[in-house]
Amino acid sequence: MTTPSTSEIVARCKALYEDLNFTTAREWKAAEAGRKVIGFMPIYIPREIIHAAGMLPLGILGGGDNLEVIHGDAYYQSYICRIPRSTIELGISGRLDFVDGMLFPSICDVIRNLSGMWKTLFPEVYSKYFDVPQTYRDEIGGTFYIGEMTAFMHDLEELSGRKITADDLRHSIDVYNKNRRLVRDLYALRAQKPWQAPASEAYLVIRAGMVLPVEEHSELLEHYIAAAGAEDRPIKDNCRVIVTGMFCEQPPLNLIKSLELSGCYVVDDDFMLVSRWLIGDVPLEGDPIHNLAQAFLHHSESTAAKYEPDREEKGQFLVRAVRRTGAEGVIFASPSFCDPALLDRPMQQNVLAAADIPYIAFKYAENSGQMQPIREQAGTFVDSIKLWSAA
Amino acid sequence: MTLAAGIDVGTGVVKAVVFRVGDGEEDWLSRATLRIRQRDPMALAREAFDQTLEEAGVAEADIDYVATTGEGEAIPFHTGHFYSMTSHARGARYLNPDCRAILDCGALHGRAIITDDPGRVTKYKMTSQCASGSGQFLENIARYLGIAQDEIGKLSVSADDPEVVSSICAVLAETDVINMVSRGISSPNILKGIHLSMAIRLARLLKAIGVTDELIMMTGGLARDEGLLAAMRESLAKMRGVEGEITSHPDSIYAGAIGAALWGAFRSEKLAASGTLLRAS
Amino acid sequence: MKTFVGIDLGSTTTKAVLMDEERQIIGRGITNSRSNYDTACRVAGQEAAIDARFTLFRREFDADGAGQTRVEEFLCGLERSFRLEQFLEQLEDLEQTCLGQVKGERFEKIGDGVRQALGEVFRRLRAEAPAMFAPGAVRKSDFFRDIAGSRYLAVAEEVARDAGLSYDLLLNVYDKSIIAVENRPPSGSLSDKFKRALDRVTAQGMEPGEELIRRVDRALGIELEETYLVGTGYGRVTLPFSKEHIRSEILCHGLGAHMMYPETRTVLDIGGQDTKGIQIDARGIVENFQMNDRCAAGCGRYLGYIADEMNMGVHELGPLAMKSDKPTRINSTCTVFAGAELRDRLALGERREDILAGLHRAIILRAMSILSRSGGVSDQFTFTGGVAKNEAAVRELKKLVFENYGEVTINIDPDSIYTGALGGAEFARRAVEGRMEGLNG
Amino acid sequence: MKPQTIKAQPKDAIKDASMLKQKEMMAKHYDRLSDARENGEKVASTFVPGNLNELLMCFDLVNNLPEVNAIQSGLRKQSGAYIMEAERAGHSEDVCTYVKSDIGMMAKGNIGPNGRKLPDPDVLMLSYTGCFTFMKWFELLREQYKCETIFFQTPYMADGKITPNMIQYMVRQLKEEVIPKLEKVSGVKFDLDRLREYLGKSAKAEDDLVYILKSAKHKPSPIDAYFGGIYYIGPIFGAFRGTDDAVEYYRFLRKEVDQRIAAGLGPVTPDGPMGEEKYRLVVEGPPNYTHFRQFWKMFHDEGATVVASSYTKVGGTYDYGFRHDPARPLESLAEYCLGVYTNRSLPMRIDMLVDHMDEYQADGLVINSIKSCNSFSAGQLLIMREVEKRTGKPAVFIETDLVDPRYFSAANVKNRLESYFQMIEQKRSGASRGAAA
Ligand SMILES: Nc1ncnc2c1ncn2[C@@H]1O[C@H](COP(=O)(O)OP(=O)(O)O)[C@@H](O)[C@H]1O
Ligand SMILES: Nc1ncnc2c1ncn2[C@@H]1O[C@H](COP(=O)(O)OP(=O)(O)O)[C@@H](O)[C@H]1O
Ligand code: SF4
Ligand code: SF4
Ligand code: SF4
Repeated sequence: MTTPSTSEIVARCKALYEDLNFTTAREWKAAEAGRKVIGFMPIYIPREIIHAAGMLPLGILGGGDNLEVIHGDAYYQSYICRIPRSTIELGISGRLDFVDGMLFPSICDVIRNLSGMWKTLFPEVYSKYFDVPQTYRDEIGGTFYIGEMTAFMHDLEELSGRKITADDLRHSIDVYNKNRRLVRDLYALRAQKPWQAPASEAYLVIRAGMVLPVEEHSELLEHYIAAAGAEDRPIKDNCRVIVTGMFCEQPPLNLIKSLELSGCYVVDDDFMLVSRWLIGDVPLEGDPIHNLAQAFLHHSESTAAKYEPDREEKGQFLVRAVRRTGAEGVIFASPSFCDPALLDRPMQQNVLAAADIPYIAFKYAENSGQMQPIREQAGTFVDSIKLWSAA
Repeated sequence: MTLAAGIDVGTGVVKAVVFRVGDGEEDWLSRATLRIRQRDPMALAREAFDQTLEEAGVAEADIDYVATTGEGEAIPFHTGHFYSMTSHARGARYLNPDCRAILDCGALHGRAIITDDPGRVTKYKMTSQCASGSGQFLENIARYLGIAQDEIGKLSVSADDPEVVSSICAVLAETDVINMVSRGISSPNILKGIHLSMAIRLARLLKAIGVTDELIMMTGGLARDEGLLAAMRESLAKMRGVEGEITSHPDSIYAGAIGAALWGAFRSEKLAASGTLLRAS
Repeated sequence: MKTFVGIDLGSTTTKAVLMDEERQIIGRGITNSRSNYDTACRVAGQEAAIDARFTLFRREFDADGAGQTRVEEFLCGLERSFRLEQFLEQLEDLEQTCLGQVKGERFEKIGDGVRQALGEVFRRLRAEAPAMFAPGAVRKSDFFRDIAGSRYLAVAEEVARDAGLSYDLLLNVYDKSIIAVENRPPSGSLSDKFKRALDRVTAQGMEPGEELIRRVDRALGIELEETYLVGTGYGRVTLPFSKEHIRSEILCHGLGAHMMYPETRTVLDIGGQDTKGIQIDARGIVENFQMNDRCAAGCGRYLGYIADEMNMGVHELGPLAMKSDKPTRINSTCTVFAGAELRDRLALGERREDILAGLHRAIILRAMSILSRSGGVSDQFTFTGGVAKNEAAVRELKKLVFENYGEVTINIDPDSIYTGALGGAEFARRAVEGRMEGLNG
Repeated sequence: MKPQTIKAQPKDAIKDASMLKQKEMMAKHYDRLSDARENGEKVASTFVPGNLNELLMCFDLVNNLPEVNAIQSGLRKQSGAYIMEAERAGHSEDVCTYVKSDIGMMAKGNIGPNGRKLPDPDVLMLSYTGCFTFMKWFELLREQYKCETIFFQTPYMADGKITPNMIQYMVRQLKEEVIPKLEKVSGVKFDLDRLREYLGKSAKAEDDLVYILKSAKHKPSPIDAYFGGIYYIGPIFGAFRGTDDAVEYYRFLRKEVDQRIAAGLGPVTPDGPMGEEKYRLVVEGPPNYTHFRQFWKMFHDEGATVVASSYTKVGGTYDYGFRHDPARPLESLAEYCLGVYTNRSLPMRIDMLVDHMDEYQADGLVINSIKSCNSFSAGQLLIMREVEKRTGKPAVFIETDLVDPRYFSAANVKNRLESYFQMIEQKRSGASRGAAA
């Protein structure tokens, strides 16, 4: 069998991205009696537990710019971000009728309240607000988190009717360790040679992991990395930037393309953090739940949705990312009305300013149609870096 | 000697200029403006370009660099594209070398830019989302009041008791204005009120990017509007922290095109020096 | 006779309905709301009263049913002639006002030329007026501002070119005058205008005969007593009425829709600046309602901006959009950026009709959200307001209602723009009947 | 039309004795804050939901509530300028205006309602209950004050119940993080008996508060449980819970209410006593503070009294049975935090409003949706639907902001309220005719 070309892989991922009916997940479920699908929203969920229960974790990231939202607006005022309303639309329009459970991670009040709305609207479906500790001492936050994960595991056992063994979990951790390694490889490739793996492609490839079984997605990643790495693509006179703030509501694909069009090479971002939340491999030996908790408490990504106990550390992760990837600037792109991203932004900007790293900021919505202002701002940013860094 | 053309495709007006640059001289050879009003901006860009070529007496082939700005990214015959804020900043510096902050007021967007002494854009911000307080809005209201564009400024300056428009939405603001007419508020006071509410927004933009005592230059179509200029002065005077003076220039509408042409010439020389001058396809 | 008046002071148009004691609508009147609310109310009321005269004429003849076609022909002729008379009268006013503008330093040198040009423009306008009111003629709008405006622009362009004058200058003179003219309620006595209209009909060879004249006179003699008036609408707080004479527009729309279609349970009203979704019960009582928030995106004015941008009349948008079979996907319904989006898309080479169809869909999508917020769509569903006249909007609405709520009867009345005023008139009638609010008969 | 050019000077607001007493208490507290440095007292900043006042008192810390400062700025019409100041400093126009009002106030010299400078806090007690924004708010304050920040997380009551894991987590945090750090900052040793004593006083005041809230069941209701309620909850939500002052205030207030009940009187509003009680309403959501009096008047003018509201539960759900309990001091603090209104799941909030509608025999529900506040606002439209469905009573949805004057459109709010009252009226007369026929 020949390995597929980048354009073939990207085309497949694009089709998955555009499919608002989640056909592949439906097919996966239909393929064997008793299979179950658990939906989850951003930002992080231990997918290993769902996998260990023999279920498919399905990432629900809103409706994008192709979904016509008719009922969703009936549940949300105009000053609330878009992702919950398009998610409600997906639910009400029956596009999620095959989903056996929904998880609402602790990211902000909007998603938190959505968990209760889901219970009210779809009382027959299992749904859970997945609370995580914001304190990171083992005996305090750790104990609580283990308690929450264990309760969740019992819920899934009840749902599936079978026990989850420690070995099941270990196997799942192993599978996800591999997936995370590949995702990291892809990010490394892009940081090194952004022209080989443009952001708009990398985005689609990683996003495919939200709907595919993890094993299949790992294979896809392998193929893409190999194919993209081997391809000979022209190098453009672009600037290297990091994009941050997009960890929950997703930007339209056109926005990512517009950034590239206006002269940016995106070398790091915070799209779909769930796929690289845990840094490094989770150990396989020992108690798996304990290991997951340890990884969560001590080896996980920083983001606006997390409390930073150490004032000195606030925002430093961005500076480190800039140094690591050789970025020339940072673009804060946040969803309109996104409290976590927007409240955090001034603090992160101060840190960047202190480190003499240029940045700009703008807002978007998942269904933004007009890219002209965004191109203009990003373009000016690039112009100013380019015209003067050369001089 | 480098010949460079700058074409600024705006949302309201297409502007084009031709410059000859070299030996420390920047000669402005020709200029053209065409209002878009329901016409195809791309075709108008060509037309404006042709007009400037003719006026400058040069052939298209002689132009070393055709630089576009504004919404001109898709123009087939350009050499390179610069984004509006880059070009406006450069154009403003050409028109008034002392300015350090630039306020571009166009048909739909306002842009505030701040530059350092060497002319480098350091910070900028543009208005977004809502269109109340845009040039277009002012134009609509003026039409409704039966006032020609070139009269707006003069009338506004003569206002004695301006009535501020409060609505955040242009559509609702229109109703506000209609209400004012029916309450017998005079046109100068209405226009001045609109100018003031625009000025407050624009002043906020300036403050947001950290303008303090820099000389501020207005560019774009609305910079010609003396009423807006006066309103800007008033609202800056009230805003603590922004102390700089604000000025305009009769040719300010060309700032974007000028900046594009000058940057084009700069790039062209640099690229020629490094031997990589390509015509962008 | 006793009449009950409902006035709906909308953000774009002001509507009046005159009702008799039998709950029959005897007259409807409409005018532009822009400018002066007082005048708008007065004009709309007057228009309704004129319309009522024609109803009375018809009643006068219906009684014995003799010579129907001839009478109908005569009445239509009379109405057209009457409208023409009104038009000419306002045109005359406009001309005088325009001429009055020609003064001051701006006109010092060119004043005479401008005056001559204006004379020429109005001569041509007058000359073409009768054709506009000929049998079967279609007018761009019913408002003086729109008809006179569009013709003035066209004629002035020619005249300016011939006379070597600036077209902008003539436009400016017009822009300045039209507000003043609009803000003056039509002067002159009604019966004089009727008389002149009668003369015109006679001159056209339609000899009315004595009997006809006698009956017309008799109908003209009936006094229309304004027994009670209720005002509603966007501008109701500014209405020159006291509180007992004012009802919320939501209640009026609900009741009005109920009177037109008693089985109505859901009402959608899309006006100039607001979109309302209303649920009513079997008695026309409002159960729930939702309106758009402070953002005016996706309302009637949105179409107005688009029409301006495309240099078309609002009436022409629908038919053009109907030609599309694959609407462009448009997400932003910000009224002001609509023009920018339109230009963007045109520049990308998309077809005008597809973009327009997309814009219509966007409006209806927003309305669907508001409906959903108010409690969805139940049978029967009535669509009212200015935008209900737009066939492309109606097409999208029908599609979306079917997709989301299944088979539902959708009522759209050509006079649906009067729904709020009709509800107001009924509230007026009830007020006199001694029951403030509540169920009807 | 009548041009509204003649603006009558607003009459002085009419206040009853309890309001004056409360005002006095507040003034004293602000003075104590201003004098803290001089008097050698240390200051802790914290939030209303999850306010651990009794605990802070154990360490002799003076409680400063940034939220209450924001309210005060709103009432005194200064918040607009503060918010703008914060936006100029780079804060987005989209985020919570409470935060921005507070940040802007600091930027402008941190002048409190008494016209004097408020002290920098010695400790930020970040009690993270019911609102994600709190976390960012205190991270922002920490940047400013660079002082010790204690984080105390309350898990969300998503499934409508308190699990042992939650209580354990919170008690552990209190024991191992919060208390040791407070000891360090204040230099005062923790004394459990002292806490018990304060908790006992809290419970006493809470009993009277509940009595007052429930008095709204009378017809006419002697209190307004939203506009007036905001005054009533002030001491117990703020720096007074656990003090003798609070016990006394609520006893006083209770007497005042009893007198009104006996006289068959309605509440006192700033524009005079309530006339005939035409509508009884339940209100969900915080009020608008920048136009507080005007907003209240819109209800007063129509004869509408609020008989229950959810906002008066953000600092504790005492009418649902919760009392601070000296017998289980730390557990009861945890339960208190878990139970505050915004920490309750959406289904719980719906149940509560439905109960209020029945219990207080309300004619309808008013939802005042606050642009700033995701914690309250996200989901309110569903709440509205469900309450309508379950009670059969109509609801109305209005949109304003807590302290951002730009988002209060009087005409818009009035239009909706007016339509709403007319609708209730129309329904009533329809129903009575239906019954008569
Ligand atoms: N002669 C003029 N006097 C006053 N305003 C003008 C004039 N010409 C253009 N404008 C205004 O300037 C705007 C166009 O400005 P411009 O900077 O060209 O904007 P854009 O680049 O967005 O097209 C128009 O909306 C119009 O209102
Ligand atoms: N034939 C038509 N086609 C499309 N839109 C129309 C038509 N007639 C009127 N409209 C729209 O209807 C709106 C006015 O509706 P109306 O119900 O009178 O509003 P309001 O009550 O706010 O004045 C106008 O903004 C216009 O865009
Ligand atoms: S986009 Fe931001 S505010 Fe909206 S749900 Fe996601 S994190 Fe919350
Ligand atoms: S408020 Fe008005 S200008 Fe702003 S988005 Fe809405 S329609 Fe557009
Ligand atoms: S979001 Fe709401 S609960 Fe949170 S701080 Fe702001 S106003 Fe308070």
